[in-house]
Amino acid sequence: METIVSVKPLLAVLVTLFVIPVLVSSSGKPNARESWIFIAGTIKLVLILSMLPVILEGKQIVLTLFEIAPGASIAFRVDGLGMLFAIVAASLYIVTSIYSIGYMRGLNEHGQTRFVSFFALAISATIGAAFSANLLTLYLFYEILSLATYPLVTHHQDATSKISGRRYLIFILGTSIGLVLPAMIYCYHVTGTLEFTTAGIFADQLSKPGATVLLLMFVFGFAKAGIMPFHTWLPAAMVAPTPVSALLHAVAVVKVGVFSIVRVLTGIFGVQLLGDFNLGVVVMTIASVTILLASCIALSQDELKRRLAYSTISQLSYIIFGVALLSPQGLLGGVIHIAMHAFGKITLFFCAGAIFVATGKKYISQMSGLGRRMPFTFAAFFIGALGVIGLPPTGGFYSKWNLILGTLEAQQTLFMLVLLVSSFLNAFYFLPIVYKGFFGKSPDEDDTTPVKIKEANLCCVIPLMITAVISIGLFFYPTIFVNLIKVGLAIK
Amino acid sequence: MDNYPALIVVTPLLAALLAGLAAWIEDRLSYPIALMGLALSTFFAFKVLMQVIGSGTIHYRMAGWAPPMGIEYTIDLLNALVLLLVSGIAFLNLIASYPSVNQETNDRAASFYTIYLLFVTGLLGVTATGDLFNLYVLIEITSLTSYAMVALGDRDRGPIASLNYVFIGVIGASFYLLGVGYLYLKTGSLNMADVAHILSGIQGSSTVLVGFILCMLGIWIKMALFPMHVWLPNAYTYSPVAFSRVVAPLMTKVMVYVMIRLMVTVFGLDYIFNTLHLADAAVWLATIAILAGGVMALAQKNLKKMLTYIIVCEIGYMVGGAWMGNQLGMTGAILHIVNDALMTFALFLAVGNMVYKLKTIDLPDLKGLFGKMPWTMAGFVLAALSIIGVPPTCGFFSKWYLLLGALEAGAYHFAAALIISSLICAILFFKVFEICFFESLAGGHETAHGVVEIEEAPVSMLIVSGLVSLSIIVVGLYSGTIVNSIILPFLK
Amino acid sequence: MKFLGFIVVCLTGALLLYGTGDFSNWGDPNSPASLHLSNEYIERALEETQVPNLVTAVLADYRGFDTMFETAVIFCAGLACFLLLRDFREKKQRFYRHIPTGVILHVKNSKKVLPVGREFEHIDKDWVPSDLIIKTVCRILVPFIQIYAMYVVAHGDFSPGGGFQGGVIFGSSLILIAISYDLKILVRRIKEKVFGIFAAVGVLIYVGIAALCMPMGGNFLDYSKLAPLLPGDPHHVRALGMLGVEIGVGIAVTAVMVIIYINIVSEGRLEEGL
Amino acid sequence: MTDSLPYIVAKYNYWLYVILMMIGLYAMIAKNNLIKKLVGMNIFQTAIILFYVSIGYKTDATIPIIQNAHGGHDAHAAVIHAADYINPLPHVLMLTAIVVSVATFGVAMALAVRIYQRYQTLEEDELRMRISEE
Repeated sequence: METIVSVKPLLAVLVTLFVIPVLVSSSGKPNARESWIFIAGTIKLVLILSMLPVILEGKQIVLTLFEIAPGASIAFRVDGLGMLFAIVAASLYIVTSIYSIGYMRGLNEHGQTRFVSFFALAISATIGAAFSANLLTLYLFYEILSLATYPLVTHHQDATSKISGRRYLIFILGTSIGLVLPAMIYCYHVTGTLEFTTAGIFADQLSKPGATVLLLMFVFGFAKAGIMPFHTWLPAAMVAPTPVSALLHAVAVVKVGVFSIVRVLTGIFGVQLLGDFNLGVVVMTIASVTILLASCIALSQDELKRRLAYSTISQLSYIIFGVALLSPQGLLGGVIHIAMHAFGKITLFFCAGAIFVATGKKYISQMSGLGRRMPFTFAAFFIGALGVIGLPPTGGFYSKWNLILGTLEAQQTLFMLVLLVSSFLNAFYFLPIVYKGFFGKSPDEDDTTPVKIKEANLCCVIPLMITAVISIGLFFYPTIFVNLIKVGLAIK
Repeated sequence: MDNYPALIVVTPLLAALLAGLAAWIEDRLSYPIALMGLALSTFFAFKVLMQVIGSGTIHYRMAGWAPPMGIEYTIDLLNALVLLLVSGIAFLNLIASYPSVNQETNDRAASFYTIYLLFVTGLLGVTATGDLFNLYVLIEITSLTSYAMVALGDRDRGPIASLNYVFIGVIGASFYLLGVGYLYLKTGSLNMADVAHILSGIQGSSTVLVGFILCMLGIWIKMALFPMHVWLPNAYTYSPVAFSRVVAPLMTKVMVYVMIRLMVTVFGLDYIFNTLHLADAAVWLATIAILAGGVMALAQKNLKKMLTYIIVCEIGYMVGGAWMGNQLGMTGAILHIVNDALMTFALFLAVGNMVYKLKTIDLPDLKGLFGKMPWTMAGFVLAALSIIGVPPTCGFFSKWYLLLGALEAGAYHFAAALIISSLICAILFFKVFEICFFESLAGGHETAHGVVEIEEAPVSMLIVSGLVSLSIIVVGLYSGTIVNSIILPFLK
Repeated sequence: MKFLGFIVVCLTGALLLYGTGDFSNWGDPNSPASLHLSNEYIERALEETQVPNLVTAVLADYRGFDTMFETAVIFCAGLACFLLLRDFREKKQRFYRHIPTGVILHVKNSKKVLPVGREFEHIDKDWVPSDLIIKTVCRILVPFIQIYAMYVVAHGDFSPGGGFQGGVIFGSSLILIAISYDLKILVRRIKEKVFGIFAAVGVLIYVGIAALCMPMGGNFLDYSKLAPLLPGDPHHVRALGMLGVEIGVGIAVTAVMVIIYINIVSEGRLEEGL
Repeated sequence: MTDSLPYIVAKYNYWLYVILMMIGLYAMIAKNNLIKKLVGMNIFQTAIILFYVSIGYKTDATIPIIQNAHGGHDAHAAVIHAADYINPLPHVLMLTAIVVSVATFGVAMALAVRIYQRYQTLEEDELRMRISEE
């Protein structure tokens, strides 16, 4: 494979890192601060997009920074998969930063400079993880991301967020140190390399039980992916301000977890080895359990953000499920779900936040009739919900379609049922919200002193419209992402 | 000038005497003299390191006598590295210490600097010397100065802690002296290289075995390996903060260096691992030390004391690595000498800043510290992450080598202890962070939106703290270079 | 604790005894320790250094570097004792003795100061009148002790002795003054500050001589390079260098002995002690 | 027993030093009074000195001061037999060790004085009680 050495991936990672001192120094001037964020985000996206043509030609961009030990370096390699993830994260970062202006100012939150600084750090780490050339670099950025998110999750600095933050750390840091680190060191010990390669790094050093244990350590260790039983941090982390939940806990953080698992499955073990040991089924079973259970729990949640969180948990497992199918269609469907779910779910979170900013309401039971007051928000919510359920005309349909095809291709009919049942569950827990929102009894009708509820401010509404539109657009034009995946995973 | 090796050690000694004398004339003179002495020493150490990397081991004959008869300084890659580390840290700490020394021991500042310099002289001499008995004399200088320093700290507990330290320290040093006596009895020589040469012919002797055990026991007591650690926590906690900042990172590390020097240069790895069968026991001891240190740290209520138990824990890392019996473990141990010195130094610098402002640092005193001392806390967090072992801080990379070494040697218990101690450290430090981060708002909500008053430590302390914290990352990223250009050539 | 201590001690003893199993017999002239370095020193030291006392030759020349740090240890001990104990606080109560009558006055009000001189004498609580016989005997003894001490320092090259021994003897003569008379008399004769300076200067003489060899083109401590600076036979230059450092050691040891003594016996207040 | 007797006799100095050292070590670990511990420490260090000096001894040899050396340049003319003089090196080492032990003892005494000033006791258990009371 042809590779090009370029400093661009490094710049793309660093640009939001270097803007942090600027942000801190302009902490007294919110407008200047936010324009800096916007500028940095745009430069980042432009840098990433400038690499796109090269990647689509099937080349890779590489950059080795530090050689730690033979076969273990801190290095970047941009391939199709990483590119896909980076584009999604970087573009949504811009949208989210606009949204968070509206959200944070709308609620008059404290410590906004700290918030945006750690946000920038988190997005740097996300892009770094996307461009990692090997497991060591990936682990590095994974850990940075974990730590950068902690002050965001606990932003309110109250008792609830303290408990949530504690749970977040125990699960994320605990698993990454306790499971991933030993597994990674073991891989390096056995093979002497951690480089991602399509064939996998193992020749025949692993026995089947050994491989299974190692695989499970990775799958559960990357707890950001929310595989049960290591999922409980995600609902807890919903105490964070909504932009955090939206970008980090629907896109960046959780997807880094999933992305890491995908990398390990395809780059460390290799499809071949997984197929030989029949490990795909193991992972698929775990993922299926998570999909179904999380969907059921989501049904019972009344707080909107928590319901979204459980929905995220189940959707994340779709991706892992798809990859674990090990068939080209499954891989395609799984990986493209990273993008499709991202746009759908972020729309939903934006809507939840917008409702909270406008009305202060967090619980679904309070939201009936709101749709008539906030038509744009609820329309976007509807589109987002369609995307997550996987119905046309949204991008979510495309990924689900491919996933189902993948199960057929891999002749796993039983698992196809999982997908279908889960889709029904998704519909059950999303559509009633929309229905009640538009057609339910409005709260101000039985209130003696009606409060006029309007849409949230423009900075909140515009981003959710944008993501909703993109979500629909992806139904019609998924080609770039599809091509990236095909290039990245060398399918067909 | 070829006298650099001697000058590294002699300059601080001269400066100590001059600083002491200058105090009789004018108290304020002693600080610049001390600073100058250490700056020169650091410069010489740097020169020597470059020289050694460039042209190999330096042999410096004291008084011009050839080695077995006279005392020789043998400076190879390992001690050149440690020399630079010791002098550099001592120098930086002296810069940062000026305000704390004035605060804590104002009327005795000149004597403080004199003893401080003598202590550093001792450490440097221990590192540079190639003579077994000279090593003992210099160990005694470091010990004697530390006894005095510890007693100078806390008025009530200092003398008791110090006297306990005296008793255990004397036992340790005497064991070492006895060990040297046993070796002398069999070899008739005191020069390390000469002794090593003669020992290779009489490996079966029980006297040599006992000599070896005695030397190791003595050094272990001095470095506070677990069951022999009892003196350390009290001694370091109750000493003046300006001194604990230099003794905590350096004393134990230099003793680890001595252990490695004895193992590699005097007895030879072949003798230790192939003739004796003590390696397993030592690794188990290290494993227990790691776990015990971590658990005891959990029980502490005072930040400084908690950190001292972490030192006990870290000692286990290095002893275990050195006794692993393979190159990776030894590499990890040597790398960890550098890394642990840096991160402990950074931690204690932050603690010094806190003590300077808060006077007492029991955990509840730290409330709201992130708001009050953001820069100090930034340094503290970075150092803490390094102790936990989060990449790209240097602590991760030495842990990486240690884990690899443990896997190669099949010492799974040690690997497990490393992982568990990482988790324990994570709990420990996040417990501290939580107090510093959350409880700022205990007073009420006014502070939430108001500006928290920043009460930072003096700039000189902050600059040093920042510099060292940055070096934690830089050294981490360049650990590959350190390993390839210094440690591996040394081990070959 | 006692039982644990007993076990630890027994284990250590057993370990040490196990090690002796392989020792050569005591006094065996052919044991390794008596052959290798020992013979070289005995056979070459006189020729190389012109110092017949081999212990001094090895101490101050071959292993002079050790001895330098040893002196630093001494200095450090003195400094540590001073730092730990010296108490500069104002006394809360004072005692005066009216010399003509021997009446002792106890002044509790610290502001009131009596004229100390012919009439009154400053004393402290533990004051005991000194004994005439002891005082006189000691007064005669002290100069002899001091001369002997200097002899021991200066003659260390040829006979048993040297800086440490001489310094200790000299120090003990001063301590004898403090015991037989009064601590205050010693401190009044020789100021505390002087002892401090002497302690540092003693070590500085050693380090200075050693360091001086470097600009003269030799290694650290290489006395032979000092030949241009010293009078007399160049063969003796090493012996002279040794004498120089021994004097330094003597001064430092003397001063430190006194510092340790006066601080410990009076708990740092430099009044009457013991 | 009769077999091992010559074995013990031949090395009795070393046995004595071990016993002395055990006494000192025991006092340091087990005694309650700090001054007794200090005395134990001194015994312990003295034992080591005995050990080293024993190493240096040679039967039928004298102290390591070359005799008839006052002749200055003629000194090298006289042949020096190594077997005539005992080993000077252990003596040098022990001179250092003595100095170190004196220095340590001085500092330890100073510490004990400080502790007594503060707590009015030198018994360890009482000290522990005083500390926990505060």
